[in-house]
Amino acid sequence: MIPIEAVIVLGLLLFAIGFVGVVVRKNLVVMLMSLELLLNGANVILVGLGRRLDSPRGTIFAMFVIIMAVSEAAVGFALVLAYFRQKKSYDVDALDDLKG
Amino acid sequence: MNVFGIPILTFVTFFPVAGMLVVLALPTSSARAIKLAANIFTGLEFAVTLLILTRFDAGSGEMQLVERLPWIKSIGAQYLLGIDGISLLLVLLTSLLTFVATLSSWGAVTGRLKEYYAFMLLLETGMVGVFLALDLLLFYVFWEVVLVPMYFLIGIWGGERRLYAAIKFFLYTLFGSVAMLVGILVLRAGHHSFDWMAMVAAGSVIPAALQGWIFLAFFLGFAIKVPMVPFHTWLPDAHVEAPTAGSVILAGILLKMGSYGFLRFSLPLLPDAARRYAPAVAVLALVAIIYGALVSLMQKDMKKLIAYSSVSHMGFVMLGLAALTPMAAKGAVLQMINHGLSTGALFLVVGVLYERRHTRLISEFGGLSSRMPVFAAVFLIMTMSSIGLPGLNGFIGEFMILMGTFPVSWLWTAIAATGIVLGAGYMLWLYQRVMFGTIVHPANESLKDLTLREFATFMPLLVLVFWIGIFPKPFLDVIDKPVEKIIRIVNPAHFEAPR
Amino acid sequence: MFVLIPLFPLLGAAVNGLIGIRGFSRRAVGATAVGAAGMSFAAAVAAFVGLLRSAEPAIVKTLFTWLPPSLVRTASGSLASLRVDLSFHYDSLAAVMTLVVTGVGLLIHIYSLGYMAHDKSYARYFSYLNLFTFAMLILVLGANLGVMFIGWEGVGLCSYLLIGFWFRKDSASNAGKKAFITNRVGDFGFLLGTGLLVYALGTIDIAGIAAAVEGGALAKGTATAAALLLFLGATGKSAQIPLYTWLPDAMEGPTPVSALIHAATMVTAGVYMVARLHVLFSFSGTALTVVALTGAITAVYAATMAFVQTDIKRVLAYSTISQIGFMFIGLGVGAYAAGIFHLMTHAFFKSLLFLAAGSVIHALSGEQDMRRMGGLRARIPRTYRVFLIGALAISGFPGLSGFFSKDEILASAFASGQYLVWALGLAGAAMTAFYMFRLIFMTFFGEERFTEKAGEPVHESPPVMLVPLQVLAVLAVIGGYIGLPRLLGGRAWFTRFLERTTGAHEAGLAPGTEALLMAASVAAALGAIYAAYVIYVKKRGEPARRFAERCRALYQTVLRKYYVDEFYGKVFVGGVFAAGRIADWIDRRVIDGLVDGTAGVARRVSRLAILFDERAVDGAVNGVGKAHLAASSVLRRLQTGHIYNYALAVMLGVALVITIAVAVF
Amino acid sequence: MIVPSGYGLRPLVPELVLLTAAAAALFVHLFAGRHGRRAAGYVALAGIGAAGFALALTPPSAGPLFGGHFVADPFALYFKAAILLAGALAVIMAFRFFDVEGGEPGEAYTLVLLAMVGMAAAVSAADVVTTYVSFELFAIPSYVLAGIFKKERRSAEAGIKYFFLGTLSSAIMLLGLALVFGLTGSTAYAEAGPALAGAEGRAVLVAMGRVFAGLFFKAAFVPFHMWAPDVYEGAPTPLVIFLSTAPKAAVVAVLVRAMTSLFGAYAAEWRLVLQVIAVATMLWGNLAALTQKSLKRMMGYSAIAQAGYLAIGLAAWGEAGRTAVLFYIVAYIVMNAAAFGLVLLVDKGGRFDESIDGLRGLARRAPGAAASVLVVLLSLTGIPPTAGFIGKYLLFTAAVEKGMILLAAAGALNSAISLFYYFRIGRAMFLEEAVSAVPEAGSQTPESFSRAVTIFLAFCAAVLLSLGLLPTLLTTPAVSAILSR
Repeated sequence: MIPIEAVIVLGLLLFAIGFVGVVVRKNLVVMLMSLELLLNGANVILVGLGRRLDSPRGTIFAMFVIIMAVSEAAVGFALVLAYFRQKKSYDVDALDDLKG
Repeated sequence: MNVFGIPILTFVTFFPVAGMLVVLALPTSSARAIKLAANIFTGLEFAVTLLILTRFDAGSGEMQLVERLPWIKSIGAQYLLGIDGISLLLVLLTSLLTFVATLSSWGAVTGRLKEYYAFMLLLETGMVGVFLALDLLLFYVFWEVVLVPMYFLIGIWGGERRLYAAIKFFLYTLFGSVAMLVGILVLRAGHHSFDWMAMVAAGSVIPAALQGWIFLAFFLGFAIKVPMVPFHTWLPDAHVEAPTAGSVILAGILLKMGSYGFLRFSLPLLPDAARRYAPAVAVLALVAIIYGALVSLMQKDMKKLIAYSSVSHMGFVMLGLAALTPMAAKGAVLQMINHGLSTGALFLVVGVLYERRHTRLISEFGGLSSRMPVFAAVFLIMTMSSIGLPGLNGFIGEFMILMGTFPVSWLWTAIAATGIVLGAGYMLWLYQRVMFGTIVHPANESLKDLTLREFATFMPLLVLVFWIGIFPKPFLDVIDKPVEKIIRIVNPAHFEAPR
Repeated sequence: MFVLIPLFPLLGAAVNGLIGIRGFSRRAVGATAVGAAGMSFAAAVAAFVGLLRSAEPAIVKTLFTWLPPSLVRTASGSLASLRVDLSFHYDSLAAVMTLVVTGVGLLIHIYSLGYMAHDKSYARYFSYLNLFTFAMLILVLGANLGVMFIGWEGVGLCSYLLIGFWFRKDSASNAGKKAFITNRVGDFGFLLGTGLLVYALGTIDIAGIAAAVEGGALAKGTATAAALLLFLGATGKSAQIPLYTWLPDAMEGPTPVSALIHAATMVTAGVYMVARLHVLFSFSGTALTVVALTGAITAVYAATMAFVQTDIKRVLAYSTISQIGFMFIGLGVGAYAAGIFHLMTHAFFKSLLFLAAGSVIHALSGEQDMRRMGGLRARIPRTYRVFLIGALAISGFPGLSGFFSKDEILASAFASGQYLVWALGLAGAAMTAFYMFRLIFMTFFGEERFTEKAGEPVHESPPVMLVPLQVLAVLAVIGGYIGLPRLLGGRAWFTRFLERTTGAHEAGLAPGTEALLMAASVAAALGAIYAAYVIYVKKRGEPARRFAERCRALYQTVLRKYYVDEFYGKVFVGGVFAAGRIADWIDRRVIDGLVDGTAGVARRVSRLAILFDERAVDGAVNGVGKAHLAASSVLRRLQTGHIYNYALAVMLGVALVITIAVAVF
Repeated sequence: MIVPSGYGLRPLVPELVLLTAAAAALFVHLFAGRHGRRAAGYVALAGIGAAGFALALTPPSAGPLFGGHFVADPFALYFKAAILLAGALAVIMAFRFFDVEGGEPGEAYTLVLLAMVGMAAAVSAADVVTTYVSFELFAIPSYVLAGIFKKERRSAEAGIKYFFLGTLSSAIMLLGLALVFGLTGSTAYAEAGPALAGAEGRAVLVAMGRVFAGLFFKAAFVPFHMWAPDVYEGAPTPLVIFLSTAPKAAVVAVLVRAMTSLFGAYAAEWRLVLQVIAVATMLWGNLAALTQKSLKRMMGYSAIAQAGYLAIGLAAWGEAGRTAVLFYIVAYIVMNAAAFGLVLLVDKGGRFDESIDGLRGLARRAPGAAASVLVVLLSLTGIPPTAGFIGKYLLFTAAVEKGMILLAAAGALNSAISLFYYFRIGRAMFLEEAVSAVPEAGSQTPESFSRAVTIFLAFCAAVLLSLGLLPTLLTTPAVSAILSR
């Protein structure tokens, strides 16, 4: 059996990679993918914990998260596309009309 | 006692709001009707405040005609109004000066009449409420209600730098009052009540150290309002820019809210702290007396001069309160009234000149006595009242403050008395420069003396100036018991039998 | 009954001031004012007669309570209830004063009818004059320091108004202001003295103070302090060192005013007050010595300045200061009756002198400089005669009123053993005689140095002015006989009458000594007159001019009034103004500056300058405000608009929240 | 997993009504076409009204329903009512906005209703899974709402920013919730709470920090607030009314529930956190608002600062603190609706002037609206006699009673600072004259005032005034909502 610590570390790693992706990458689509990574990191932890605690709730929770992630991704893409139509760019640095 | 089925204190407080609604309902085009309505309402308000006298027991030091209704049950705030001699005099002063100020606006204010009179009437409600509220939260509500109309009175109908002056006034006082609000909250946490009477009855529940903090918070609010040096710089600006009526009310009543608050709340509710900090307050008051007088001396603008003289005079009031003796405190209360009358009148005096010449610079005038003899007489009487000529009202207050302070500290008395000398200096110099000499400026040649309406606005003030000066007994009798009651709480040692 | 005395002038002032000023003819105005003064005098006489008949030493009449009682914790720790009534007190001292005030006042009212006949503000003048009489009577009759103070300040106000009566002249309005403010300095002492008595005794009732002092309730030190503070008030009102400088300037007022207020009545209020509080001053002792010394020094000091003045009224003004010094000598050596006696005789001859001087000025159409007079003896002989009587009286010429009163003061001073005071007094008396006759000789003798203006020939004054002069001349001659000393076969009636109030004072001099002293002062006076005659008539003023040239520095110093006015101007007035400027600067720059946040930091935030125009910067108004705005622009820079910055902020927040939570855990 | 008999789906009726209304609005939008721009809005409004009616009829229940996932206690009902109020105000203003600016509002109405379903569920959530799901349920429509206005580039930017940061923060929260589950083996608050009390403290605090981070983000507490000004500026104004009020109400309810049930044992820790957050939020919001030129952005910062006051009440906790929070949230909704509604008052030829200067001389041109706005400003500043004052007052009192005098003082000081910028509006309206009273020929399109917005503002002012004078109207239900828990 894989120790729970390893599962959690994996999840956190995924989460961290996702976070760094959101912060560092300048392409909106890549950032979107990073977001998915974030959520999946959390999912790994949830499922791992569910197994460890021998409780179905972890998995159930993770399934809810997956559903939510899907709809989030859909909405996210829609927003990015709408933006692309106006600016012809995926560059996040262009997003600074609103500031100050 | 009821008026139209409404308890009289409530009626007195909210009657001006009714007036405001009437004024607002009138069509904007009918200027005359608006003016008339406003004057009638302030006049009636004065009449109704006089009506209080019929049911008022002058011999009692307790709160009378108390009206109590639950207001915000969850925090124990009540709608609690009551009146004692101190409040009575101040309410009468308020309704009188508001009436006078409204009357004086008849020709002086021309633009945006409806808003002007609406704000005036709203202001009156706020002021009367401040002097009648016995629930601290209610007091605070009225205290803040006063701010807004005054802000607009200065900001809309004021002089050149009105925007600056208005926001300065608002900010200063708001900073002071939020400090006071925190003080009120802490006080309430100690007493579990906002009820002034209950708090007084409960006595010194709050530990002395905490009292000190609350006292400071209250003091900030009151000292800014009074104003005491070094919180006073909003006052000259506000006065210079405010329209005449605004100045009259500002100097006549608004400043009294500060000293009234100090007497009504700081002293009896925080007796230990008050005892401890009274000397510091007194020293600040002395600084204000001398400092205000010195700065007055240097002013070139009449209104500014009188504004700084207010700083000096209110210093006397605060000294009288901080002395914690019954005589000085009574003198201070009377001095509040006196200052309201004489300084209010002096601002009207300046207003008369301003309306004719559209300047307030002293150097623009000179030699007016020969053109405006009646005006000269009125101005002289008010000048004398302001510098405390015996036989006029100003003296009584100053005399009682000085006599009451002497047993506490001869040095305070001596310094304050220096202020009287300086006071004569700047006021007489002002009078000399404006009224005496030959007419230099050609525009002054054709000045008209007071009109009948203008004289009528001065009349009640003149009568009171002499009345209080010669026969102050009715006024002093009314405040005797309530003031003594408060001083007894703060400074019981003063009343102990001799050892 | 005696309460009616001040009532009439009050009514007169009110009628003339409220109605007369608008609608009355000159005749009606005059009739009202003089009628009021006359009725007041009649009432004073009636009251006096009543007092003579009555066995009571004093009558007290309380009208109503002025200041209702207040608890005062006194120095001894006991609780007193301080109440001030509007009450009046009539005794022999008050009787003398009321008679002098109303009597001399009446004459001066009559004189004014002529003197002011051509003035535009006739009604205003008489209204003020009546008001003054009223205030002075309140001062005299007040039964406590509070009521006394009403009168005290009231006469100050009237003095202010009357000195500055011709307000178009800057010198007049300046003089009025100076008088008022100098008096205020004195009032400072008066108020503090009153405060000290309140603290020490819990009463300001004069009878009460006396009773308490006699009952031993007052420590000597306290008594001295209170007495000296009150005396400071007296020096202001009575123009003694150090507060005398206003009186010469006060000559800017119309001459009858100078006569009434600045010679006969108001300036003696200080004397009256000390006499009124004699119990306190006597008890202190030290205070009494100070009074005597102040009086003596002032008497000589003021006389020196009278030597060099060329303005006829200013000579008389310095003379007044000097003479009041004599009165204080009398009080200071305990001879209260003598001091008051001199007060009375001085009122006669000094108002006579002033009014006569007014007549001279009137004759010369406003000329006041003696260097442009001379030889008037022939042109206005009636005025000359009364003037001479006045001058002789003030010089202490035997048989005239001044002789008796001055002599009594000097004798008492000698008897008290204060020889220095006596010597100064004697010197002062001689000097008085000298400068008075210098004045007479310069004005009425020698060649005519004036130029007659066309259409305004030198003319004798009308009867309405001369009659009061003559009445006063008679009084100046005979006024002394009511106090004729025993030595000269008199019964010292005046002294005994006053001693009903002030208590007995025995000079205790051997008749021989007394005669010797009398001879000395007569000799001094006559010698001084002779000297003046030699210098100013025989040698036409040559010695004086030579002296002035030889001792130029000294002469200039005296002529410039010892530079005291300059000194006061620089040090006190200048000091106050300097302080005022500093305070004003502090106010504008420091306090408002702090508040406005003139701090450079805020200024440098350039964006603000663009955002807010300097005229209406609601935010920038306020100091704290500017700092806030600076903070605000920093915050705005943090808000970059970039997602990754925001995301970092979120992570930072998470770290922050966890750190805080774990830190407390 | 037993549903208490007699209940059935009754507690869910309000949510179901909203859901139905959302579907109906979508249909109406699809079939009414361009002629019925407002039709979907009317449906939405009717739906909100019906949901309110249903809410009034919903019997409050004490215990949890649906296996501990859901509670419908008076506390939840109170917040649901507040959310309905916020939605209704937003929908009303949306009529005005889309009338002038054009665009396709039908989707917006649907999405508002859907988001409200999520919020209503979140308020009732008693299980971490429910909490997360309902959170996402209102978060996702919110992102779309922020970016919905295709005509406006700033709107798309707002949507993207909100989306990325929002998703990031809910992922962080998710991690926290997962940790809670890991530490306790349970997802229901009722079971997890007691278990957390006995668990390893530091781990719990890490979990708590993450959960709170997600909540604070939605509430726009500093330093999680960075998205808020941008989104508030970029999103269509009526939707800003919705986005700046309703989510905060929902979040506050969730916070209160989490604080009591989940992390009740760690009160000392979260109270300190909230104190710091409160001060930071008030200061940041107020200071940043000072130098704004755009009315809308200034009000965005004002909304942040106002949320800071709420945090004072949460930090103070206790009955008084929670009552204050409940009172203030309603006042906050009304004040904010009016503040942003003001932006919609003056229409300058098909556009709204979002600058403060645009309000110059308003008192002369539209005195009624100016007077109402004045009341709103007083309330925002916290000057009596308005609801804003009573609300702040209650918050500060609660803090003082817990000995947090400095916190109250900071709040009071902040309300004084806020005067600076709120009264820039007052000054512009009353003390200044319009830049050019006479429009130059051709260069300026005549402006028009909306009667509807004027009435709207007057309504808000009236509500604020009456709550200021008679606060018992609201404190009584608030207290009973608190005590029921």
